[in-house]
Amino acid sequence: MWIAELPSFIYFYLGALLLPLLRGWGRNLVLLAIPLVSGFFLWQLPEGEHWQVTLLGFELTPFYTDRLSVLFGYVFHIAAFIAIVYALHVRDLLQQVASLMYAGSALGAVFSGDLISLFVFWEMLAVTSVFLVFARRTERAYRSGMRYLMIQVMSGLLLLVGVILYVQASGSLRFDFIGLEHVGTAGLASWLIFIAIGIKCAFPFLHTWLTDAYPESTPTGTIFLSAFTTKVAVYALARGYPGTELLIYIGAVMTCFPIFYAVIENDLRRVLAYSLINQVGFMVVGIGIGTALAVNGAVAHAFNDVIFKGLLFMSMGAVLHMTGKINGSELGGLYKSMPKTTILCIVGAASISAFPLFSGFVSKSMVMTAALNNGYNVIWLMLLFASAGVFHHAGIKIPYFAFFAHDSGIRTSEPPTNMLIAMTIAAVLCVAIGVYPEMVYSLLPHDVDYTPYDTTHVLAQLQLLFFSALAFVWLNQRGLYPPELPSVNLDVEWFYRRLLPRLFEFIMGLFWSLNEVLRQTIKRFLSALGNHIHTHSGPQGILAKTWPTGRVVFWVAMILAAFLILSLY
Amino acid sequence: MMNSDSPGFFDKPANVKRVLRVFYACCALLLIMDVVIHRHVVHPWETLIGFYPLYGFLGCVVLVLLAKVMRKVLMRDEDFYDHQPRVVDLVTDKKDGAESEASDVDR
Amino acid sequence: MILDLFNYWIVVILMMVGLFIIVARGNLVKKIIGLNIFQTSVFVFYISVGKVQGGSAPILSDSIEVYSNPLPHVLILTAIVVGVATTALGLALVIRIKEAYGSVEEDELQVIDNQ
Amino acid sequence: MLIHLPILQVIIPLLGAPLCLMVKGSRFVWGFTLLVSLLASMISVALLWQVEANGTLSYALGGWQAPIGIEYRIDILSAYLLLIVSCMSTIVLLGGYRSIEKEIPVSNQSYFYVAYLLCLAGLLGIVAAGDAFNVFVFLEISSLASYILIGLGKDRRALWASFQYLIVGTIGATFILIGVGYLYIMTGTLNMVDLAQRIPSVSESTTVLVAFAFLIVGVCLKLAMFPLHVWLPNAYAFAPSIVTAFLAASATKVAVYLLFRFSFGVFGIELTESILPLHEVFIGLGLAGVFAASLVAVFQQNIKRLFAYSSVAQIGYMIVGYGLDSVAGSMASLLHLFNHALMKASLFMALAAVVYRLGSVQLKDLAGLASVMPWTAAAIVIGGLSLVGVPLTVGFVSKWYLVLAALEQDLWWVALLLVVGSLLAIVYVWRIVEQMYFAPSTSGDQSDGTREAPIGLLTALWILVIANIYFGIDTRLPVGVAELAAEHIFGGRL
Repeated sequence: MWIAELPSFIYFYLGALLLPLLRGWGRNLVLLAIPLVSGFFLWQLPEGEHWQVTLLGFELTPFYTDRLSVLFGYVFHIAAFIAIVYALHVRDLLQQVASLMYAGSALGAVFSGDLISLFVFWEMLAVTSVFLVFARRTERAYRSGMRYLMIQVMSGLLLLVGVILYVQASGSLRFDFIGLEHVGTAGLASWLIFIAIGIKCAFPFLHTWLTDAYPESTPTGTIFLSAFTTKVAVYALARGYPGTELLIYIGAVMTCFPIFYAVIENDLRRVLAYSLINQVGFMVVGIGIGTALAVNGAVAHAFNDVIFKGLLFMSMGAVLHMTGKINGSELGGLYKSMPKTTILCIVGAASISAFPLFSGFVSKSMVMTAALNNGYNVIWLMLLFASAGVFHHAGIKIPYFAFFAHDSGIRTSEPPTNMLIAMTIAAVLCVAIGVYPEMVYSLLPHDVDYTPYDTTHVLAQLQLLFFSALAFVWLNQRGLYPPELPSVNLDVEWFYRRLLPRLFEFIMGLFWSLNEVLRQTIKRFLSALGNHIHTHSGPQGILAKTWPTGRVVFWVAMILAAFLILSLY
Repeated sequence: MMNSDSPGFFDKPANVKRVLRVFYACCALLLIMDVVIHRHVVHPWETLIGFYPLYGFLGCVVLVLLAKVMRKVLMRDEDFYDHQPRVVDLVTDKKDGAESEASDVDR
Repeated sequence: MILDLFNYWIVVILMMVGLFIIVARGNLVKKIIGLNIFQTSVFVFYISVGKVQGGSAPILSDSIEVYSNPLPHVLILTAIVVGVATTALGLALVIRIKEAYGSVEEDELQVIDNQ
Repeated sequence: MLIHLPILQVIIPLLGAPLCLMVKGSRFVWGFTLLVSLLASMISVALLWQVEANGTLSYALGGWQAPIGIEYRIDILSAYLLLIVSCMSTIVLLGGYRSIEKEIPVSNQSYFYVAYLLCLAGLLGIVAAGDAFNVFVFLEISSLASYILIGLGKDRRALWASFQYLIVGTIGATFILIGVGYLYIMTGTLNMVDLAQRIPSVSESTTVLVAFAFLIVGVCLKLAMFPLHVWLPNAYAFAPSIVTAFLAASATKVAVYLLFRFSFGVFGIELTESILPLHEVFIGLGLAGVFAASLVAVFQQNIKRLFAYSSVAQIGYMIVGYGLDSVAGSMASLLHLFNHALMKASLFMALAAVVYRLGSVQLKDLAGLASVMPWTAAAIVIGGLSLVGVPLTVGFVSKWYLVLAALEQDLWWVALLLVVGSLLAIVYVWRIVEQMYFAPSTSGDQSDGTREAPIGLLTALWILVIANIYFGIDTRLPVGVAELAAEHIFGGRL
């Protein structure tokens, strides 16, 4: 295997190993070079299996490329590069190493040709990304990170069990179409894998790790986080479960419910986290429909989403970096001191809202058209509603409350040049893809026979967007728009952040009041057990002390006797 | 670069009004185009004049109003999750709580 | 009947005596003596096994028909050498222990070590 | 020349031993010993290669054919063990020079190397011999040499540990001698292949069962199976560091070999299985060993003693594999034998480095070690991970196969306990890691001149550490050979 055929994750992992040895410019150079070099080699590489190893008797294919995975490979390289540029001013080894490892793990996951490699990178994704949350180095971020890690590891465990059962039932390690139609063990396995992917994909009720942890990460860490985990899950769905009808409904719910939360959420990065779920919903719907057009649309949307969602997170990160504030209630009027950031943010907002000539439009419309063509009318209406809603919260609310609205009195300046450069790259890509959609279309897994720019589409989309903007203006002028308030909005996480502890507390309280004796007994028992172990195994315990020779020999004789008796009778 | 102390473009109500007027004009134009331009449709509703504008407008109004209702149910203090009685206090013997090894499950 | 197997009885008695000394006596030298007795019992066992009733020493001669089995005797020569080596080494260790601890009584060693 | 390899394997270290006395200068003696050990390991590689290619080798000593003459018999199992023992000895010696120089007085160094080579010769002899009595003789040669080696420890408790080991070890060896005697009475032969053929015809006899009992108990004493392990912790803890590394990697392994050889090879599977609850007993004792010894290890303050107890626990795993009484179990056990040799050798070598610099192996003295001896500390971490059985280390591979073997027989509770037992290893390994990486250095500043271990020691140490990882990933060699050996011993094709 020549160096150009190394799996992409190797470059990232090696780079992460190299970082601690370097300082200053050297480190930045390595950081920048890795996605470029790795991306270049990926671009040069033909499709197929590039690396096979045998581990514990399993034939593993940790590096397998085809059109689907290569597309994700490209966008991950782009995202990694942009995010690295954005984070270039950061002098935190922990974040730098974690982000490289994280990006590498995402690449490893999408290039896994077999389920075991997929599992390994699945867990690596969880373990490496959590450090980007911890890196905020606040108590709040730490707790959030722990919750995030627990849920992610749970996803990994489900995947592991699913994979083991699936491999046992099907006899193949290959990561290929799985579907939910199996029966028996394979059926259970396919469901377990489905749920594992669903957790990472932020399915409804399984989504709270995302809205919980992403906004708690560092300004730069969130950029990495937003790019990889959910997209890896989308990739896994696109490979394992295309055409699964259930996904259409799940996806439709995912597009709709987060926008309600986004409207009333105060933390602007959390607003973006909710809109991330909403965007992933479009992809999930596309995969669920499963036709060539729909899957193309889903995958293309994933590609675009990485870039424009990254751009939005970057602009909010810049605001947080410069002002130290991120709540809509505390911001406003920043367009005066951060005009460039404002414009870049608006480009991102236009992209996510799917304005014609911006990247969101060329991919989202594919999914919508596919839903319509296949007769999913209700779903189509939900998606349409969600599109309007996206514009509402991500397209208008984010720029409006951060940069316009009432003047908060904050006076700051533009963010560091590297941040601006990163945002500019992303913005240019957003516009470029919007103008020349063939750039992305040529990469898609299925052949593309779709033109986004016809009058019908453009007009319909513009009408939808302008009139939802009109709704915003109208509501705002009438004072009906909910003001930004410092608050926490209850979500499913309430179950494990409030109900579960409270329940536990209640039960423990019951124990406390009703049966102190029981607790004392348990306590006494535990300490007795501890003492017991200690007396026997502790340094002065019978098991650990040096025995006199005589006793040793005596027991030898006894054991011989026991042995003789056992063997004779 | 704008001087940060001078009033910004949007600080003048006249400017805001002007922007809004342009915006309203755009909306009207788009609505008229619906009549003018012939379009191919898949779903019967799409033929209705003003379907997209109406759907976009109503959708958003409903979205915001529903969200406001939701807020009544869901909104809590910002530090809602931060102030919980630590379970450790309940698990441990309050008399010698400091020495207990019970784990803080809430963490 | 019992007397027929008296060599085995001797072996068993010697073995028990040896083991008992090792178990019951704290003095390291006595332990080595016990070990020796224990090993000797095995030597006796081997030698008596090799003896054929009425057999002569296994030296080739025309006049002799029955020979004792020489192999166990040869084996046990080796075992004796091993035993001697063990004894010597054991005693050497006892001397060193005496120098280091000032005692060859096991319970005293135990006390010194646990201090 | 090639056909004489089986005898050369044993005779070279045996003859090399007295020659050590003639070499002057500690560096030269060391070099000579290393050379001899290196020769032995080269021969063992050649032997393994030959056996894999041509099947079992038989060598008639002095031209007297078996079963009359003494036979040296190298089958795949023996070749595997020869490779482990000789290679471990070479690597340990390679890194051991500075440590030996520091821990053994100059006047005793020649004698040390004599004893070392004798011990090596004895261990190789046990494995190579095809004759039950020769096994006893070589066992005593290696044992006597190891009493000497242990007694050379600086701590005076080494003397007492050595003495205890001498008493117990001699009793164990004598038990084996008795067992061999009984077998000779019943079959009239000492050759193990011959024994295996003749025993089935007399297997009804009580004498054979008694022989079995004596042999197994004797061997279990030597391999420090759980209730018979008492001699081991002190012997390992107070012996010179290099000796501990060598013995931990080889002596108990050879005893495990004997257990397999006698019970499956000589007595045969049918007889061994017919002796009633034996296998349940071994599984039980093995698990008891895992738990009892691990628990003790958790509380130990002396790290050498801690790892000695961990050795007892790891031997428990091998005993469980043996007790499973199947090809898969035996294979896991034999695989663990190799892997455990790797991990314990690396851990004890690392401790040798620690002793060399700090002069102490008390847990509290390790505080902040990672900052002064990063390479050594990292080696301990990797060795410890291997001990725990973290994937991508050798420890994982053998435990994986062991669990599989247990599951194969639906003994899921055994599998579960094996895994839980590994968790205990996490506890005691973590205590060390915590102390090395997170505890503040006790010496205040690092002005006391403590620094990284000498380069020779580090080289050998890291060869072992890398082997720990390499064989954890590329498992073909050990798994392949262990599988062959297990099938060989279990198929009764001696």
